[in-house]
Amino acid sequence: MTDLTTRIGSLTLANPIMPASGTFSAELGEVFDLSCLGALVTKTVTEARRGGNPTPRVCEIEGGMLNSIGIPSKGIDAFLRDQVPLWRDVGAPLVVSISADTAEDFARAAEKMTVPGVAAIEANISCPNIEADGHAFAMLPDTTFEAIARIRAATHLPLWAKLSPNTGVLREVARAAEAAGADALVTTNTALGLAIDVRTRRPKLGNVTGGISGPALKPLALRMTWQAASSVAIPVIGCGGIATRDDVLEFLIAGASAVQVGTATFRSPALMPRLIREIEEWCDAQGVARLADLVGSLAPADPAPHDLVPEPQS
Amino acid sequence: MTDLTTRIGSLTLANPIMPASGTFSAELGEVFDLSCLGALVTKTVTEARRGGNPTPRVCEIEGGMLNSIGIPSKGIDAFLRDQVPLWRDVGAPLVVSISADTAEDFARAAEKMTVPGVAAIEANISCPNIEADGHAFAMLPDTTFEAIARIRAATHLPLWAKLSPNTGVLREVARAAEAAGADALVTTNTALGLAIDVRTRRPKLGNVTGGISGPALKPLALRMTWQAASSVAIPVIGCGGIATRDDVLEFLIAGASAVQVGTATFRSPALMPRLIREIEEWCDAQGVARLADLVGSLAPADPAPHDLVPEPQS
Amino acid sequence: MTPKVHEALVEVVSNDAANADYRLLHLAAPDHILDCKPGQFFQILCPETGAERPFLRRPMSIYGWDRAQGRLSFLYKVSGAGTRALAGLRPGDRIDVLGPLGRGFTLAPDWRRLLVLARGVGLATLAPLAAEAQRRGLALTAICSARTPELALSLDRFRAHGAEVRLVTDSDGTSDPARVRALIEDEIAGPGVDAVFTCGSRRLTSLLQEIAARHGLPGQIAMEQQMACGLGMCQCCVRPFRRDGRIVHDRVCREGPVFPLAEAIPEAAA
Amino acid sequence: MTPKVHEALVEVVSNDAANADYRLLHLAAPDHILDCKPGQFFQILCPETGAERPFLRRPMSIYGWDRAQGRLSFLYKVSGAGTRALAGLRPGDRIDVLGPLGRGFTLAPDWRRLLVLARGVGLATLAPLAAEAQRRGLALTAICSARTPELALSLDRFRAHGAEVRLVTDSDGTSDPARVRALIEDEIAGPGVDAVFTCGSRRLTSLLQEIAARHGLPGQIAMEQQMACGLGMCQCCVRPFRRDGRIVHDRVCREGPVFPLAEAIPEAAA
Ligand SMILES: Cc1cc2nc3c(=O)[nH]c(=O)nc-3n(C[C@H](O)[C@H](O)[C@H](O)COP(=O)(O)OP(=O)(O)OC[C@H]3O[C@@H](n4cnc5c(N)ncnc54)[C@H](O)[C@@H]3O)c2cc1C
Ligand SMILES: Cc1cc2nc3c(=O)[nH]c(=O)nc-3n(C[C@H](O)[C@H](O)[C@H](O)COP(=O)(O)OP(=O)(O)OC[C@H]3O[C@@H](n4cnc5c(N)ncnc54)[C@H](O)[C@@H]3O)c2cc1C
Ligand SMILES: Cc1cc2nc3c(=O)[nH]c(=O)nc-3n(C[C@H](O)[C@H](O)[C@H](O)COP(=O)(O)O)c2cc1C
Ligand SMILES: Cc1cc2nc3c(=O)[nH]c(=O)nc-3n(C[C@H](O)[C@H](O)[C@H](O)COP(=O)(O)O)c2cc1C
Ligand code: FES
Ligand code: FES
Repeated sequence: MTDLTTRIGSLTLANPIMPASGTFSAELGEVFDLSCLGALVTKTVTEARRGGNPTPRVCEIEGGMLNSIGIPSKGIDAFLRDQVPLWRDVGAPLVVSISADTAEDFARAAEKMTVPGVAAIEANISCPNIEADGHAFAMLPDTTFEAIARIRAATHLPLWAKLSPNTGVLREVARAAEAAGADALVTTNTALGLAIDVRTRRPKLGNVTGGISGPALKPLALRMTWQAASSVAIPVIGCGGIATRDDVLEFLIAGASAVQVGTATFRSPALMPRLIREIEEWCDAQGVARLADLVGSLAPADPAPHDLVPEPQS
Repeated sequence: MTDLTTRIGSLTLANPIMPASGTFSAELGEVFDLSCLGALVTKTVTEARRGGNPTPRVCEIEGGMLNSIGIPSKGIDAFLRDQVPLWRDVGAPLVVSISADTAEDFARAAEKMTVPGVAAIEANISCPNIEADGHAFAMLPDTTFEAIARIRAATHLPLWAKLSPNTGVLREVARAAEAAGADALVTTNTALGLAIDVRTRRPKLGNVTGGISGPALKPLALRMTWQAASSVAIPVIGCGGIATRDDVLEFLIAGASAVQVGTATFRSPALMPRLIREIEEWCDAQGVARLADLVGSLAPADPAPHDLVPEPQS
Repeated sequence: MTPKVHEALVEVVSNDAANADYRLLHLAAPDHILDCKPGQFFQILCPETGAERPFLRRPMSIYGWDRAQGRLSFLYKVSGAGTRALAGLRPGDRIDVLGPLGRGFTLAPDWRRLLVLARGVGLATLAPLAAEAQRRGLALTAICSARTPELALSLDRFRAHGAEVRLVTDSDGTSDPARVRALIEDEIAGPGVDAVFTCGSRRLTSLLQEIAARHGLPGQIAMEQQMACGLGMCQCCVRPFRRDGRIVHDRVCREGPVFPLAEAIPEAAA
Repeated sequence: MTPKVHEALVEVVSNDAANADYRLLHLAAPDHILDCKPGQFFQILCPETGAERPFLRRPMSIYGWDRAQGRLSFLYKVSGAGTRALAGLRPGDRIDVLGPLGRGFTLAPDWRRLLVLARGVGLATLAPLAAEAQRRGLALTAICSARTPELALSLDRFRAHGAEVRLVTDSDGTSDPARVRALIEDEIAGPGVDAVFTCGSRRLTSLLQEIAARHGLPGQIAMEQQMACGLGMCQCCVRPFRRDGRIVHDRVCREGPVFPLAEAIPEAAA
């Protein structure tokens, strides 16, 4: 039997499957027993109460969806009071996603969240839906460094930095997060997209643009996972469009030590436990002794012998 | 009958439909009469002969494909000799796409291409497949400015700058291209992606990563078209995942003055003339007198009355 | 929490046109997904066809269910990608449904006479109330509004469950607010009404809110909103409600789809 | 250029298993897409099914065509997304095909005796040569290689067109290079051979290249490569060839799929 455990810094997860922030809540426990998951990742919480974006907040695209939920939040105090105790019984490690407008606020939020029952903090420095035009800390290395360094100083909990696919400098951002003390990276959040209702000539979302998620995002997120994993020494957690066993394997092979499943849960709420089973079966069948042997096992491309000769076709 | 003509700087196109560079060649004339197109855009040409990337050069993804063709080219001299005369009879304006490794080489290529029969130059400053890790001039405003300014000085032909979806600073890049003298922008080239064959654990492409195109790219390209059009005064040409009449309309409404159709032609080679017909029929039915009335006609989002109240849900 | 919402692959028994706009889908359903309440819904994974690739599930009110026979039914209006895909289902095909979901209608033990006011697809949502009323021995009057008599749905369903049906239509001018108001006031003044029920149509909601408030009648309303998860996880389906003097945002899939009538904020005209 | 390649929506006449691995697809095709040559191919838009969403068209060699009857046939091996989707086609379904495409086999006027060496799906590509040879009154010997006799395809097709068939199989040990070499040499030494034809299998290509070179025989080979457009536009389907002492890259869809045997560079073992 394959050893499915995976190490994310000082944290050891029973298996590599966990939900993506914002696509998961306790209600999923009505569909399956959540204790089977490698970890539990909450919807992003902000320190103060805040509303979300105007509706409509979701629409379909080819192979996926756009969302502009924003970060509606009841605030950290309500979270600590109502949510943290609720998760204690489930067993799987609780990862709390936080967001803030400044590095300082991020630090304060992290400090507040540093309580028994919280296993790690995921810093959502990449939400494209709260800042105008998709701007976020994770767009640039220096703002990433600042936010992560401030959070690092404020908590001893394992710290995950969730990166953005909207940046043109992913490797630099990844290295900045590592240098600032992140224990792991999550690649990635949603990519900023737009959809228009041709009949009304209005944007399909109340917030105009929204984040692309689902299978349409996968090749981009997989490329970024591979780039991040080959740029830093800390573990990378893959996220983006994962919906099948082979999707999970692609991310692991590209260098992810674990993966997050988001949008696919909306189509198949019982998907995560099925993926755990299927990954285990596949590893057994392939004789993979430890999941860790798969991580980053990407082989070089296998070019046909003469294809490297740089000659134009006739 | 709707006036389908559209102005791209000093050039007036009979209609807004043209092929995207690299997805079109004279062979398509075996499927339909190419003279119906708004313009003809060639595969990118480089000054010197060069080979392309190792095979496999394409693979499927959900809702699209990855390509890592690279820019195999027989060189500008062969192009001027063999290709330019060939297109003279077709009638539609010939737009020549060029690429180079330095701004200086770009300028020399543009100068050489400034010959009768060439109606405009499209500067492919955004190919993700020729530089390691997807780097390209269009990733940053300053490199964009330099390349476009040098080309501008070297030719009097209308100059289109083809932008990249891989940048995190699209508006700044768009403004840099405008400031450097571009007559139009094309948004966008392919986004860099990765796909892995789980069985062999190898990348599916010989060049490891490749460019995402097809419907999976559409929401990203549409967002960038809208951002570019609202950042500059010069016309923007939309490109990315266009496969239906409504796709064309979305780009026009978002601010594109014309569109390029790429990958969709691989699935439906006769698509472009069909789109011209369907756009004309739609405009007639909707009472749109001039195509230009559609361009940039995006209405504001229509939030439900109380949705703007920033209150958290219970 | 013990699992109680189930994803099930169920077989299509029939899928026929109910009238020019609507179709009725009967499914052979396993017992464990049939513990339903009127007003609840399922999230249906509409099939991918050559022409349609609906990505998100579509919420559909439970139109009927029968545990003894293992039947589950939906009434839908063919409008966009998802419902066009549903329209192509043939007996023997299978589809994936998730449910039952949401909070349905609640009936207070002391209510004796119910009044339902519905139009369009809302009739699908409200029809199961008639069966429940009959089971509990309550009287129910259904005022059913439609463009034309041919487009009125579920009249037989209501009648079969002992409801009194009043059909009002645009074509004969009986559906305008003044006439409908008179009908309702007659009902209240005459046999009497203990509670009112409606769906999300703006005009009917405003009308019924006003009448119910004036008479101090309790009311319930079934609302709609775009959904992604249907389970309460994604926060996309919120709507504003008036509660305790302020505006709150509730999730239609979780706190709803049935809400207290007095709290509803009718949608702006499209 | 006058249009000569056509996209057509054609009806499935039958789609049955030819053996455990292969299926035979017969289509009712309009005359304007039936001006075909042996060795040419079509780009097939495989249907989207619930399970499979093949995005790119799939190149398929023309296995047979009949202008009088309006028939077009393909022989395919069920392996990935596209062919799994094809396997689900039922009579009466419609699919979109684009073609005919590429350069097929050419027969010099002075050739009298042809030798075909084929294995696997290559038999589908080479089978139409037998009909063409018969039409021109040429003799044709087909050495057909397969894992087992049951998996050998098209033997009847070859025989029906008057070809001499030699079956060699892995299961009885007759398909190893030495034995096949002996068969070919016998054919050359005996009745004589004017030209040889094969498909892209590495082992057979190397073998036949060597024999043809030694005897100064002309040869042709059908190659495969990933395709996107199939028309010559995208440059994805290039392969390297030896020509005039250097390596050139040709498009399999345009300059091929049939190339001079001597120019081919056999694929590296997978
Ligand atoms: C609780 C609830 C119960 C419903 N019950 C029924 C029913 O019994 N019969 C029925 O025909 N329809 C019902 N609807 C609406 C239904 O979910 C579909 O949205 C509608 O049928 C149109 O879907 P489509 O795929 O054909 O249209 P599309 O245009 O393809 O829909 C695009 C997207 O918009 C969403 N959408 C469109 N209209 C609505 C709407 N009115 N409410 C919420 N989301 C919408 C769709 O779900 C989808 O995500 C219900 C909606 C809700 C929220
Ligand atoms: C000129 C030509 C003629 C062909 N004729 C036949 C035929 O008559 N019968 C038949 O069964 N197959 C034929 N093939 C291979 C066929 O095109 C399919 O690629 C193969 O059947 C597998 O497709 P799939 O969708 O099932 O597999 P998938 O794994 O889904 O294919 C994934 C991608 O790889 C490509 N691919 C996979 N294998 C090959 C291959 N060997 N050559 C080129 N591309 C490949 C597919 O086209 C697709 O783009 C031919 C290929 C070429 C180039
Ligand atoms: C409805 C929705 C809400 C989301 N909310 C958050 C959030 O609050 N915080 C966050 O970091 N990511 C959020 N995300 C992004 C996801 O966590 C994930 O990064 C992204 O959706 C890509 O993964 P997927 O394709 O598997 O969904 C949200 C995504 C969706 C679809
Ligand atoms: C096979 C292929 C080759 C391409 N070659 C080029 C090229 O040479 N130059 C260029 O500017 N863009 C090239 N592109 C990008 C397209 O022009 C276009 O920007 C992109 O594919 C997005 O549009 P689409 O989704 O409609 O294909 C290529 C795209 C494909 C699929
Ligand atoms: S649909 Fe996801 S919370 Fe209601
Ligand atoms: S498949 Fe496009 S050039 Fe051959």
